[in-house]
Amino acid sequence: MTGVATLNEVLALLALLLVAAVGTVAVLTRDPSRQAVVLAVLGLGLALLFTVLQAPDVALSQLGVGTAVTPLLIMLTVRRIRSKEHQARQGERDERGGPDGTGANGRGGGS
Amino acid sequence: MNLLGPLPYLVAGWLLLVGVYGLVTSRNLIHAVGCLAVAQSSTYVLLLTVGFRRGGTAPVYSDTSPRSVVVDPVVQALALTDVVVGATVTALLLALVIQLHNRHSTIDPDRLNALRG
Amino acid sequence: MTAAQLLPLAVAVPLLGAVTLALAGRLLPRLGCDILATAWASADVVLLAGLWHCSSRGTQVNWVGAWKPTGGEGVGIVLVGDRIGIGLALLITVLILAALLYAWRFFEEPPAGHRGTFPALILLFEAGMCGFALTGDLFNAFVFFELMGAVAYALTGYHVEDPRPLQGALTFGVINSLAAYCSLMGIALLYARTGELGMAQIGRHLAGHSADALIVVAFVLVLTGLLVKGAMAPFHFWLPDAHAVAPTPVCMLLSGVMVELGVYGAARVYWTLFSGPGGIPAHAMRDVLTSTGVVTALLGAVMCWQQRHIKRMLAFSTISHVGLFLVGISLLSPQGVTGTALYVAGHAGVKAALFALTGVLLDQHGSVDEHSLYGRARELRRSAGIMFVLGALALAGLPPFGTGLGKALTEHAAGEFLGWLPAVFVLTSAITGATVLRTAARVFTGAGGRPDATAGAQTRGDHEEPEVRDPGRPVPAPMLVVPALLLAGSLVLGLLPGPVTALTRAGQLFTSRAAYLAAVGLAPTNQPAMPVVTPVAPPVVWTGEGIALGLLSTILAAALAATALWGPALQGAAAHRLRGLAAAVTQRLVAPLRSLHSGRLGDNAVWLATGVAVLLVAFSTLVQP
Amino acid sequence: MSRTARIRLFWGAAAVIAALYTMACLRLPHFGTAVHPYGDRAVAATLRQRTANTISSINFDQRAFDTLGEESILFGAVLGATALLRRTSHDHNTRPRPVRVLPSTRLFGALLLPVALLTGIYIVAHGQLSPGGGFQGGVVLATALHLAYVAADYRALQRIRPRELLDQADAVAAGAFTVLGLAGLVAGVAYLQNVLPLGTFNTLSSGGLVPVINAAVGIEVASGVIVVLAYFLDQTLFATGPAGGAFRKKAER
Repeated sequence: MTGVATLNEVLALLALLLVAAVGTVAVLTRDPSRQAVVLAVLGLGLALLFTVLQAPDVALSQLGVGTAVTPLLIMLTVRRIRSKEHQARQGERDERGGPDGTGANGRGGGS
Repeated sequence: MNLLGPLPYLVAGWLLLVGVYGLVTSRNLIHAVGCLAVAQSSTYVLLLTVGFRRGGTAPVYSDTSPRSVVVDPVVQALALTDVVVGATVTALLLALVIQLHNRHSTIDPDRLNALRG
Repeated sequence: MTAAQLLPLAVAVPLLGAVTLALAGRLLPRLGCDILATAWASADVVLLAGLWHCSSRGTQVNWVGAWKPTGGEGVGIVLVGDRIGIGLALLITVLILAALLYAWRFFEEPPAGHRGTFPALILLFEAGMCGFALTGDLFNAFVFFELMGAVAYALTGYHVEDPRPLQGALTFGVINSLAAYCSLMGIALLYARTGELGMAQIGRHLAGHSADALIVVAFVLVLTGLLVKGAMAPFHFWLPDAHAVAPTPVCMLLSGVMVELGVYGAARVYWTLFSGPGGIPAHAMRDVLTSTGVVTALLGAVMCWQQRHIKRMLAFSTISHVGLFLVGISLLSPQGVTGTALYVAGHAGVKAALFALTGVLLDQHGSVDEHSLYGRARELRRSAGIMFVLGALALAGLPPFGTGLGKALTEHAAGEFLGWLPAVFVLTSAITGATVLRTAARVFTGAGGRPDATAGAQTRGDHEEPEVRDPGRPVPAPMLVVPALLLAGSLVLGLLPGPVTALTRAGQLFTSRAAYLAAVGLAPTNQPAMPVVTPVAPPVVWTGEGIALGLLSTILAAALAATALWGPALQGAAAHRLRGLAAAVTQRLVAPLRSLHSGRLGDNAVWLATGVAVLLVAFSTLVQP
Repeated sequence: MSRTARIRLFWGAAAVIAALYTMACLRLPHFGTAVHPYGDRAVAATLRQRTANTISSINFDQRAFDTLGEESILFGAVLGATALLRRTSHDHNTRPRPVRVLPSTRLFGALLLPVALLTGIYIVAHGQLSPGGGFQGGVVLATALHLAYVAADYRALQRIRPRELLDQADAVAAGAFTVLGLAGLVAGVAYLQNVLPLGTFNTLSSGGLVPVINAAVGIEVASGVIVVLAYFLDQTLFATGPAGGAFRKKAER
């Protein structure tokens, strides 16, 4: 083996560092809807890394799953839960919320 | 020697530990499922870096000579399977999160305390 | 067509059944779906029984897709049906059939179009477990492991109408998936070292290297996934939470076989991959797994005793028994494997029967809380009550139940390794048996004083909703017939000499690495191609020692249960002092232990990391390169 | 366990794991090693099977049993997710309001939709030749369909997405894989054995059973992903059941 690094290896190094950094950011992003965006970027980074590592098949599926489907599912879940919580706050006028509900601070009276 | 040394493998380990850290400190179950996805990406990275061959091309022979040197195709097939597994598990877990919120109106794992002792 | 050719059908037939049910569920009425599912599960039992019969002639090997290796090097996946593997698959199919029969008219009418979903998921679960039991390829094992995992998460949270706490299902999913990814990391490390995925092939290639840090890390990572499923302390926190949530038929399967598959996987991986040169030395494996097994057994027993939520109680009893199974496997002897195999089979019948009977209580009284059910199930005394007591005694190891025989064989093997190990067996099985006996006495007869229904900040089992909303109806026949059959099955295992004879040979085969390598066509170099025929030791059935220890733990269980029931009412200074001592022990030792079981996802994750770290430290100090 | 104690315990465990994992990595073959025994054998076997894309040959022929398990996971997850997200009697449904869409967006979506669908089909069909295959193409097909949601509105998506049919297609495709495996047994050879003629290297019909299984996987993945997304979309857009707190209260009564 020669001591000269190939272009591929330099690219691999950059992609690896990118993936490690974006992965860390994804974990530290506590807001799930923002995390979904970071995860999409992580998916892109991984797809880039896999292309450099000569794995186009995996890169393609990572692109589909990591950048499209998984973030989309997370976004949909977040949206669903936000809308429920919104309703819960509205619903408290008629009925007192549960003891540990996020939106239930016991504002209403009894039912 | 090469430029990267064991760095590619260490990146995989880093992703796994970072994902676990996210799970340990998570205050939102959707976030926790996202952290699990980060932890899983470590397996793709390790599999593919382990199978890399210097100077190899992609293991697809439609427009290269059957004698050309390719990277290890087996790990790629495994990683592909792994990607599917990851996506389906994520979907299932998110469906559970939705149901959980229906029942408990919270998705903060530290506030769910019906099961203890 | 040979038996070996039919091995993949153990996976393919239930898969096809799942597809058929998912499709037929749109057309058929409820009854049609139930009949179809039961028929399909019965066909699986027949298939596996046939394979079990054929496996007496030797290990059945199938290269899927006919990718048979040439010169020991191949590209395909191998299925290896030795007696332990096929026997476990047979146990799985029997329990699946029991769970499906039990679930006849169990849930409230599912929405149209979804009638086939529950049995389809159960059959997929079966396919995953059978595939895991039979595969001889490490990555393929991961795939089937994930299949049974993913289906199990869905089944655990299946009953969405039900307001019971659901976080158990989610914790189960997240922690088990994380552990499976750890396993996959380990598989990737092993692939990097050996360039192989077949278990036997990896094992053979390890011989060329010394046992270094790489081997230790890879071994521990692979083991993590298996032992998280096998609920070894401190990986066990997910299990009681999942069991408290899951529908009753699913509990029967989780406790009956899925958890035990984790232990089986650990044993299989150790013997085929790591027991040779360049692997993990036997003393390291024995020391680490025996000690963790003992800790798991004791912890499970103590926590079991503390429970009043009956499903959680049974779940902790499973943890305790899994600890004993781990000890049995870690003896690394054929006798240990034989005993454990029998113990697992007997335990599966008894534990599934106990869960089924708990389901009857839930069905009739809408509660699984020992305290609030006090004396309320008197009318079920003659049916469910008697079976519950029998189950409790079998759990304690009463001869001639299969659990008793398995326990006797395993503890005898354990006693030859360390003299005090049988004491652990007797003590823990007595405690878990006593807990169930105490519950049976309180619930079915109202024995002892009325327990304080509000005591303790803990998981209670009242305010549950019955899984079927028709409280006025009589108990459906399958809900009583199935536990009766399961208990009878466990009894037969201990009475007939057939299973013991078969499993004695199976234990020898399982622990012989040379036999496994020869079966998949990898005869170890400088040895003949055929396995060295070890002299078949005459099967040991019941010995005086085994019967005595079984009776001892049963009597101990009865005594403990009686103390719990009537102890608080005893008069006198000595009784008073003893009660004070018990309260102090509970306060100082048990309360902190209980508070560790917080059910929080973050705590679960940190215990997973801690367990991995502990195993890494233990193995790397014991394995000297 | 308190939060601080938990995090401290994590750091301790992580330090141990990191140290030993690093030691393990130092013992691994270096990055880019030329020694890949299994990989070399798989490549040789692929060329013997006249399949151009080695990955497809491994996934659908040499290690097809893995893929059978994987597709079952997908099938199980679709079944499980639909069971978990099914409408319960507690949910009240409302109809989503039609959203006004900019004409340019509509045009963009209308143009892109057929292109994306064709790309998906192409990727599935050429799985044994070029990078891609049933899985990747299936995902592209599923996401392509959801461009209709971007371009028009949810009701348009519902019209072009026959969920019942897709649900069944998912099951049928999963079953097809299992049955294709049985073909080998019926023919008197091994389960999942590649019994079809292998064809000419680098053509659409090459690889024997590979393109057939590939197509089944493509159908299963596409319909499975669409069905799962449909249930999630339904949960977001339709099911506006009683607030969780109220539901919980009702249940505890």
